[in-house]
Amino acid sequence: MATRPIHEGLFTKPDDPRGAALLAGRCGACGRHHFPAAETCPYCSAETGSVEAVGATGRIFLHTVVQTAPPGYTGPVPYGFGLVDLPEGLRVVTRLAAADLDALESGLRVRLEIAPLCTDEEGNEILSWAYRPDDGAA
Amino acid sequence: MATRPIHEGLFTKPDDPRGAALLAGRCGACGRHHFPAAETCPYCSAETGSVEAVGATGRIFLHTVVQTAPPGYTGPVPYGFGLVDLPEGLRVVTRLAAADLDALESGLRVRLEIAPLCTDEEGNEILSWAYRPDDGAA
Amino acid sequence: MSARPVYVAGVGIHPFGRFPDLDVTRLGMSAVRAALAEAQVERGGFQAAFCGTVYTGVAAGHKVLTALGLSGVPIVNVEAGCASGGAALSLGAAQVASGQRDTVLVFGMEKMPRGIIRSSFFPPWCEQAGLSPAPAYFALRARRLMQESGVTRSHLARVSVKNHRNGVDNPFAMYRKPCTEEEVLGAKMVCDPLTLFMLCSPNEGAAAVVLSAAPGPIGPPVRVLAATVRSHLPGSALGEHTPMSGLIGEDPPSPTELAAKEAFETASLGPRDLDFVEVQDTDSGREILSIEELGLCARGGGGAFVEEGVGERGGKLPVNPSGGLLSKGEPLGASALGQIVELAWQLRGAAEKRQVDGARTALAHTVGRGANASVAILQRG
Amino acid sequence: MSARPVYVAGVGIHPFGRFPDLDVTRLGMSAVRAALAEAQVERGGFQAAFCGTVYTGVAAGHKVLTALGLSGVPIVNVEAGCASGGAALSLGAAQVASGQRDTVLVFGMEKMPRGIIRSSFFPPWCEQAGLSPAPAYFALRARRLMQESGVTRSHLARVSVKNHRNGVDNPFAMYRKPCTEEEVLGAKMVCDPLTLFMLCSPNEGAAAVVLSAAPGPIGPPVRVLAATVRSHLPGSALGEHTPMSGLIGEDPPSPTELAAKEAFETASLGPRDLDFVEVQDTDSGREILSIEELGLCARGGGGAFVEEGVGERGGKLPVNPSGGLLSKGEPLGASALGQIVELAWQLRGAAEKRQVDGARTALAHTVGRGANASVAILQRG
Ligand SMILES: [Zn+2]
Ligand SMILES: [Zn+2]
Repeated sequence: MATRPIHEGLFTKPDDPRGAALLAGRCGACGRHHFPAAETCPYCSAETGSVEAVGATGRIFLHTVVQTAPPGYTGPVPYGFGLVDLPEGLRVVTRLAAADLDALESGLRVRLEIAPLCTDEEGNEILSWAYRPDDGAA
Repeated sequence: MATRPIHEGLFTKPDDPRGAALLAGRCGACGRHHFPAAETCPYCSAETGSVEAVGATGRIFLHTVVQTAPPGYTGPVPYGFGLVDLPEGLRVVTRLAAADLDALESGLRVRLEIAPLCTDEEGNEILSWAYRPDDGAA
Repeated sequence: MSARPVYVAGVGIHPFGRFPDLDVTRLGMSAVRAALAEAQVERGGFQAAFCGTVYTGVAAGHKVLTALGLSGVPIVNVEAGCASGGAALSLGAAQVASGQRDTVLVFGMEKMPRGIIRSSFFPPWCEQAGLSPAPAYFALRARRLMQESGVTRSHLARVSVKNHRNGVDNPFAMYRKPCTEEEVLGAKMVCDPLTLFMLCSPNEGAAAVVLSAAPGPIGPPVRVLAATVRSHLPGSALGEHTPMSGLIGEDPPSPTELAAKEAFETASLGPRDLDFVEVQDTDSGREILSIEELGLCARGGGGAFVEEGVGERGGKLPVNPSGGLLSKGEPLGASALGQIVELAWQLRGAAEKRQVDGARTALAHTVGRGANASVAILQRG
Repeated sequence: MSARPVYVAGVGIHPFGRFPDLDVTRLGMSAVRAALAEAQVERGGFQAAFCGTVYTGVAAGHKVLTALGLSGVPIVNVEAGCASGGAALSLGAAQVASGQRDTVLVFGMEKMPRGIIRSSFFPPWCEQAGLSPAPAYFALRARRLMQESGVTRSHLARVSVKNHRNGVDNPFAMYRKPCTEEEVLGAKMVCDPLTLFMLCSPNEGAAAVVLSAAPGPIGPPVRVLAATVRSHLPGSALGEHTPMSGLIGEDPPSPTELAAKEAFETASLGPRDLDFVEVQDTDSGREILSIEELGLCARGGGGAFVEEGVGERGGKLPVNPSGGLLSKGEPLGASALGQIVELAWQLRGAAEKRQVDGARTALAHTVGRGANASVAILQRG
């Protein structure tokens, strides 16, 4: 029983000194961020980019609640879903975790959480990310 | 364990007084045959057709031998495959059955055979058709 | 380019719904046969065919024309998500306008499984991470309208009530029962604020259009003034193409805005010249967003548009008098051409109980994966 | 129609082969990037894009241009079986010729699983009945050539030997090892008379072409004189569309004959004006049949054509100097455009070891499910 990320290169590993963060691409030409990181900048087509750790915290821009598991998803339902604005100038599509999904609202401060979402056929724990209302502790 | 045809409307049933035959469409406008029978004539687009029993016998136009089962096919391999010219003026794509597949040749007289090809998940026998070298008996 | 006029010489439709006994080829055959009959066109009477479809598989359009004995011409299958039919129309219309062909057959069809569309769009990890459900993206857009356009839950429900009421009179629609605002709001919540009655069903159906440089035999003549398709620009995380990120505060023009601008310019018309519209209403919020993006009201004016009943049958600018996708359901490759069929009948004055009085100019609009949007403007005369 | 000239302003290719670490979007990106670089075209420099693909799924071309930051223009995915790339080329070329667009990006890509292609073409009962294997249909056509065109097993083998030898010099081909006639004849029999070495492998790859009303920056200029696509006529049980029946003695013109006739007429050229050709060689027999159907020799003259070595490199009319599909493999949506890339390089004199001396005019040809055939004629100058 191992633990593995849902996909390589999306977020920092548990022992990363930068802490929990998303791994965004940053274009060497236009300076804009994109997520997930890609070799080619989706804004200006430049291929000189770097990867930066972003989004330890953010604020909810828009949210909803998914009531039924979509095809391929085996995590818990219902679950929160939305767009979170990151301080680095980036807006990301993300799952939203909360003890009370009804408490989600636009503008709410949230914190990145990297945690097991489900298990695969071999019983491995699959790590994914979500944003959760920030209780102020850090 | 029942017996069922591989598809409806392709060939006569075992108790059909017309004997073993393919069920071809015949156009009411241009008079041409097509197989399998369809509501619309593929030659002239007319929709006034009838179904006729054809091809109790025929002659091989072209043939080959399939060595490996293609996807979806669970009958015996190798098996003969080819085009048979029917006396009604029609040429059909068909499986060719023979004790000796090497004996197949163009011009050879063949006879229609409707026989079990495989079984489905529930164990039902699936009837399909083939042409087999005609030994002269009838 | 001095373009020739492009006429809709004939249209045909297979009802949208569920037809377990008919394969997708049969659906397509039915619509094509009807359109060719209206246009009085047979084999030899059209020089190219375009077939819009998403999930039908290889040689989809070829199978239809083969079965009808109508093959031989160039046949091309066209895919642009839910705008596939619109893309096919734009290609066909351009070939007639440029003089490359005199008559072109454009058709579309689809046979979707029940439930949430399992799109081949997302990589498996996105599905596993819970980031793929289309209704969730629709819900975010609806919520944004609630924040920025004065749209209320009641408005969202009223769009659904309107379209279902319109669909009652459409014999080609899947749902033909009226519903009340209370029923819409009380239906199962799919993704807040969208309830089950605010979302369209992917289903089955086909539609076909014969385009020609000359008017068809059934009058009055109807012309295609413009047929455009455009894809998204980078920058927004809330476009139909659902990238995983975008930039805060940067909202580039959407595919719909790009396609509409090009269509209005080509047609030398503006939103005020329209007598009615058929727009993408995959969900109630999408209809309101479509209205804003097409310039049928001011940005941010979506709530007021619904409140004032502008889009009601008998309103100043009827929206989806056919019942829209909410009552017809959405057979992806066919839906855009189903709109064109409706436009042609309305502009001929032949839409029976659905008729928009005196309709002379109308617009059709779809949005789909890619992201794509298609816009067509048709006019009588 | 007074058509404008259509230039190949730039071409690019991703090698054909097996690339387990690259998804199909990456393959497409690589080819598109290369073609745009050759043409020195960036975002804003092309007004439409066509993407040929068969099995990639929804919004295939959109994903490529989205990832490259190049979306915004109309993007349409085009499917016509193995002629998909040819169909995309014909649509793009027509838009440039008619003046609708100045510059159009045309690309194609595919990522096929190993082994026999499980086509979505056949209904399940046909597969269950054993009537679906493509190599069996190919074998029947090869056998017909043996009966009617003086083609021998040795001729079939020699086509394979020639193409594999040509492929040795093609860095974009999958198989780059020469083989002998004995090896080809002694390879595993797939469907008599076709052995494993006489059949091409479906594989992975991408190719891209920038079409423009003006010559590209890399000279000498190369023009598309014609790019046609046609579907089959009813009547033959041995066409690529594999209907289950046909009429004895009625052999209507094949899609290839229809597409070639139209292309030669459009280009005001004939077979004698060609310096080399790239033709569909899904199997060795198909290459010989293509030669006959394209009018490169008399009907029934296929055996003599091979016997006399006409199609050898250095022969009177080199056939598949790239190595053809037999050495390149066949990524369905990309294969026709891979031919165009080869033609462009050859006509510029930039084909390195594969160069056909002094090549000025060439033809490319594909055949695919539907049935479809595409023919393109390109010329330097
Ligand atoms: Zn950039
Ligand atoms: Zn007929």
